[in-house]
Amino acid sequence: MAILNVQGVCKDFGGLRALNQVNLKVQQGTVHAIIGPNGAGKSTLLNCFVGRITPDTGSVTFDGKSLLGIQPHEINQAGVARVFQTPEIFADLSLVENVKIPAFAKRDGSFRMDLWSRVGTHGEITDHAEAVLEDVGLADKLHMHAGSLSRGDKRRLELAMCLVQDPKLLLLDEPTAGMSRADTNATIDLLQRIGERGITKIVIEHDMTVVFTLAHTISVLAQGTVIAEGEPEAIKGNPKVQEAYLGGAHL
Amino acid sequence: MTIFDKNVNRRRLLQGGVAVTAGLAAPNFFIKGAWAEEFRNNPGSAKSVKFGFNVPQTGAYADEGADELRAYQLAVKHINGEGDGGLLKTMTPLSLKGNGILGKKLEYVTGDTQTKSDAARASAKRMIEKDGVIMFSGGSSSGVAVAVQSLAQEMGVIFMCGLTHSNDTTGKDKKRYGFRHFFNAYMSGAALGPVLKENMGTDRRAYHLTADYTWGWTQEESIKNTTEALGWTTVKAVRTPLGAGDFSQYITPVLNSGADVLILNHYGKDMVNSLTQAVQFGLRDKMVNGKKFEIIVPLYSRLMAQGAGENVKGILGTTNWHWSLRDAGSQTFVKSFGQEYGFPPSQAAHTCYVQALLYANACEQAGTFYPPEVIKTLEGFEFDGMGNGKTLYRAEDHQCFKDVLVVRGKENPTNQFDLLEVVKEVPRADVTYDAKIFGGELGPYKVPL
Amino acid sequence: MDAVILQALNGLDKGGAYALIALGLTLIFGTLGVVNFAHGALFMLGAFCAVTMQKLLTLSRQIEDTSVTFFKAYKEVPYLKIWFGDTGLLLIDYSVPLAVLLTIPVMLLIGLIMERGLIQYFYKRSHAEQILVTFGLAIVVQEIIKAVFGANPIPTPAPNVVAGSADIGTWLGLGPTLVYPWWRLIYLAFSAAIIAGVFAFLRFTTFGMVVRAGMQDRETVGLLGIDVQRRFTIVFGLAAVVAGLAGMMYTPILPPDYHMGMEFLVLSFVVVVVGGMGSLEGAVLAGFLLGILQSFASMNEVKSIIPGIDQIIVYLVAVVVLQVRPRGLLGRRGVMEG
Amino acid sequence: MSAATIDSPGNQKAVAPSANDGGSSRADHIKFLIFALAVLTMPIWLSPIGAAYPDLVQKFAIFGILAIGFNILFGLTGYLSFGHAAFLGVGSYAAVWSFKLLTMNIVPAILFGVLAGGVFALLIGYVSLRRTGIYFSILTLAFAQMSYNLAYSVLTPITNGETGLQLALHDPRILDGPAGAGLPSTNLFGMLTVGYTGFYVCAVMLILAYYLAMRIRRSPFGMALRAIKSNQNRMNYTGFNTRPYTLAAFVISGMYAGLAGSLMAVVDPLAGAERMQWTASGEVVLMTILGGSGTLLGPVLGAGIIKYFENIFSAFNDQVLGRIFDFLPEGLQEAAVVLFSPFVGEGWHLTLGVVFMLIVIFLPGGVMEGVARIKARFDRSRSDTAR
Repeated sequence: MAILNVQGVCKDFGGLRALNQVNLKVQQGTVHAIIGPNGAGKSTLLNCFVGRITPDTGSVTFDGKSLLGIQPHEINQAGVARVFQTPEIFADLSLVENVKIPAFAKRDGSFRMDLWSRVGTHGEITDHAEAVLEDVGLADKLHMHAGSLSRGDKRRLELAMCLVQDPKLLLLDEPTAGMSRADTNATIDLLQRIGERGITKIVIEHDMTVVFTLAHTISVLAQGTVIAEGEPEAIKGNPKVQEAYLGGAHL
Repeated sequence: MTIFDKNVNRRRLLQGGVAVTAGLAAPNFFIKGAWAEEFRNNPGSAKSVKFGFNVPQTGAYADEGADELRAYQLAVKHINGEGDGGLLKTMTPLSLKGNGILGKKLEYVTGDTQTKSDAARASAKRMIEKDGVIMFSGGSSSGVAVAVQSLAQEMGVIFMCGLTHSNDTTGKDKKRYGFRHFFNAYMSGAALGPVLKENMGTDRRAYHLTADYTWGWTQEESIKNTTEALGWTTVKAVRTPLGAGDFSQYITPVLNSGADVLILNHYGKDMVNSLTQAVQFGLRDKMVNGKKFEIIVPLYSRLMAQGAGENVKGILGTTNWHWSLRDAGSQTFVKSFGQEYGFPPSQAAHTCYVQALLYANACEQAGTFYPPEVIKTLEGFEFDGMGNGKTLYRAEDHQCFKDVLVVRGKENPTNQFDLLEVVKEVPRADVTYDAKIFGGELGPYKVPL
Repeated sequence: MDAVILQALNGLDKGGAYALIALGLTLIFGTLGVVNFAHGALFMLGAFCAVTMQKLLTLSRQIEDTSVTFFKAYKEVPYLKIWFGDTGLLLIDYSVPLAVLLTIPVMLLIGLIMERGLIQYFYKRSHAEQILVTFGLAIVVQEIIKAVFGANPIPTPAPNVVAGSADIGTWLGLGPTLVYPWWRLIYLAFSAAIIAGVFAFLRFTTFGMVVRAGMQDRETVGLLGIDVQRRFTIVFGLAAVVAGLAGMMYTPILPPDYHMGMEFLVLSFVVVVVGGMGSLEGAVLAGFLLGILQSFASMNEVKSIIPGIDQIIVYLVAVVVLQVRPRGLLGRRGVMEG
Repeated sequence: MSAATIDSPGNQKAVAPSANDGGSSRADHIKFLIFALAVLTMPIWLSPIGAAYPDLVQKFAIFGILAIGFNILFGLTGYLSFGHAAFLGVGSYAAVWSFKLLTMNIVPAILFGVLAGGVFALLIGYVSLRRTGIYFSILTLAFAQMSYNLAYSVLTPITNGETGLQLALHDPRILDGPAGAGLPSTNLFGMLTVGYTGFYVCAVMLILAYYLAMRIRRSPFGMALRAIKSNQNRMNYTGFNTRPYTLAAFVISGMYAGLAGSLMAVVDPLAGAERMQWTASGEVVLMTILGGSGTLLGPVLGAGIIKYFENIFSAFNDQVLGRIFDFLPEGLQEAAVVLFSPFVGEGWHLTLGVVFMLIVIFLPGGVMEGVARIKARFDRSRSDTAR
């Protein structure tokens, strides 16, 4: 069953066509990678899923509901979480607070005026947040300033912030960009481990090792259009992909 | 029906508060016996009494405030018998002996009104609550005077107004504990009337630019009443925002309005700017309706004359007092002030000096600092020898009635202080009015502590 | 008709002053990324350059006025008159325009000192902290001026030649009823010239090109091996000169006092924001727009419909513009929104 | 895991001071008690520096409340309002009108003041919060300036313009019945609230205001506000609708200002338009930054320092200076007076500006950062000697 269904999405930026009739179906419980050369429209497409950009035409339905024209926070409340290309975290807060905040959003909805209870008294939130931080390997840094983390740790923290919400769909925008080999491997491990929870994931990635290790399905985007889609092995051998992607070089 | 019991003894409550602190109070921060007697800040057997001088030290009127403070310091000297004695030599009737007040040495504290009601009241409260002043005085705007005057009534400490020109101060907002020596907008109008008739005739068309707040409105009203009584027409009265800076957008409509007189109901910086700009627009050299266009500034001050420079030349207005007056009182005051500071006093300095002296003299005459007695002594007090001729502190509204000066910006000044020339000293009788016309109530003599 | 033309001129005149201050503010903000709340103080310092020039030229031999005995009163005869006669008096008469000689070097120096001595340490600090430290500086500067020159406005008239009014009605063929003061026309021309000068400088000189590129993308320009920093320091100096000249030329219209900078500061910030943070064209456009609207809102015909509109027009326009155009008239996304 | 674990002191050490996520309930309450005690005893411990007279301690408490409220918006949520004084003014007007029309009892006056501040903030906040950063600041400034300009001029029938709204003998006061001679005094069910009693009313309100701010800070709501300050974009993608949060913070902060405004009227039944001017708003910003924005206590300290300057430093004249430097030999005494006089009396603005610059340059965290640094140094030297 497709949890995310993208039909005929187009988007122009001042006469420049960024997305052209994109169709995409993401199956429940799978890892779906979107690859393509720079400027192919990958991030624009992702932005259409979270309400940052509204497509000019086409439809995006998630879990049977349209995602178009609704606010980012409503999309999140519907079960879509996102990891950004450059980690977006609450730099002035501690790690555990960073994770508690999405946990509160999940539990209390998009607005609740609870200005009397102490954060610390919400035991289940605290437990959950700490457990997730442990999962991503940040258990020893619970009370550190998030802003002082390394880039890799920030990414892990952001992942924890998404995981704590137990989303139905997780969007990962280049989760290993700028990471060392060792960090990349650790991230792959982590993503594989959380894969066991059955969260559907969309991954945008340049690192083909990551893509071919994780993905069940791959869509290739070039010049705003999906030029190929299929299982990793099929994509690897697709000459159209090689042509578009690397100018004919072998993957 | 009264829901709340008003008969709670306020004094006892206050004493309770003081008791907490009095034990720890450092010297001169608390007059300990302050509330022990029957009126606030009773000096009792202390060797000295304190006045509070509350003047603008920051903001647009800081220079005027500085001049007021100089006058007060001089007054303190003279009351204490130091210096040349100043107006103690010319004032009649005089009770002061040049040994302080009722044998107590006079001291003073200062404060900054910032020309804001809140700041002025805060500063006055500090003087009353912390420094224990027996009287306070000063200020350079009517808003402040009215706000502070009502505080004086609440606290039961006499306030001698500084520079305030609004009719309200001794009209609808008059207070038993507030006294004004300075003249007001009504008197400006009454004094200007005959001079305007003489100089400009009875067939004139006037255009008012008025600062858009209470003082501006009362002055506009008073001048309008006077000029319309002369037979003038009022073409238009336009309100301008306080501190507009550039008044050009208000001045250009005057040019072709058919008016031949512009009346600027502005004060301070607004006055300097609007006059400068009006002259720049050629209004002073214009001919309209076959007559020379005239500008009138109903209230003049040295501050304004200096700020507007050449532009005041030939422009009519009124002042409370001017240093070039030749009577003995004025001469004596100019002499002591000039010798002390090296330049002549402004009208603000004069009124403040006189106010300090009048209060001190009333205490001496009453033989007590007890405010109701001092107030009764000042009410209806008639004196002379302090400039402006014979002067009456009218009992009904605490307004001084005395000669008012109509002045003109001097065409050929002989020295750097010679900015205004006196055109006419309008006698007291011509500017006196019925106290009832402005309404208001003075309130009680005795104020619960 | 006359009334409309006159009000338009009034508005352009006021707008010129707003635009000049806003232009400098935007230059500083665009290049250095600093919000300079002391910019009003620079305007005021420029005005006091004119005052200083006047005081220097009128340094006088003081002849005691013996008719006054209680204090020392003088008849002041300027040395320039003693030395050069009428030529000297002419020099004094021209003290405001002559003050250019003082204003440009002094303001440039003040600008450079300010940037090197204080502002450069605030590039990396938050905008709130930049606002606060420059605000503190503005208070200190104006209090120093108050201590030296007093709180009272100081008259600084324009030269006699241009003291009168120009007969623009005749020029335009509208009859002799339409006159406008020369000095205000000069101010208008002057502000237009300075604005044009600044734009030409940025467009046609290499220095200006580098600065403009730096305003777009500072890091890339830095990578080209160009010392952007030094140029930006000079830009700060230039912005100070522009503000100073605006203040100096304004003195015959508004006798300067120590507080005038603060009064212009709030308005010029409204102008900058309405124009759009970081947009030079926006600053100029909004300056003139607000000036003109302010003039027309003061017309009796308008005031009789909406009482008090002239009191609030500038702020009302700001609110409306920001509702319709979230980043001001010509602002860019993401600038000063955090 | 329970809250106690997070709040254990061992964990706290790892946190930089501003990332103060925990703060145990007990530690908070001890601090609160100390604060309450210090506030209530102000008339005693402030008297050696001459600041214990009723009007000034009242002002300390009132502006403390204002600054605490402002800090909820600025320190917690990160929105810099340049128009906060408008709510103070509105609160004052509402309270004085309550005194004029209803009763001299302060309870309705305070309620109306808070309500007026809140409603006004809701209106202005709804429009202004559609923008962020400096665009927000200018919108708040514009609204406040409009309020001030109108209150000073065309709204004079409501505000009494320049002179300020005052009590009059013939006010209806429908709940009080006819007045006796002279103006009635504000009271709390018969107990007059002037002088030190007035101060204790303000002090109790300050303590309550502080307590509420403390609760807000530690609550999920407060954490959300801090998160909005830190990264509003992330907040949106985390499932929070930030608009109601910022608006709630704005309204709460406006209600604090309304409370402060009504208390100004309680201790001194007068409301002037200058209270709404942008310089008054600027003063609140200065107070908060001076003391330390984002901290609980800082804004209160900042308010105290500025009010002390305004009232005490401005009153120093050469006479007073001479007395202070009495201990010096004659020549030196005069030199000291000459040296210091530009900075006091009419020069108190200069001192304020200089102090302010120094604080922003060297202690961006305000006085509270200074205290923290001294404490850190002290702790270090203590542990050094222990070794």
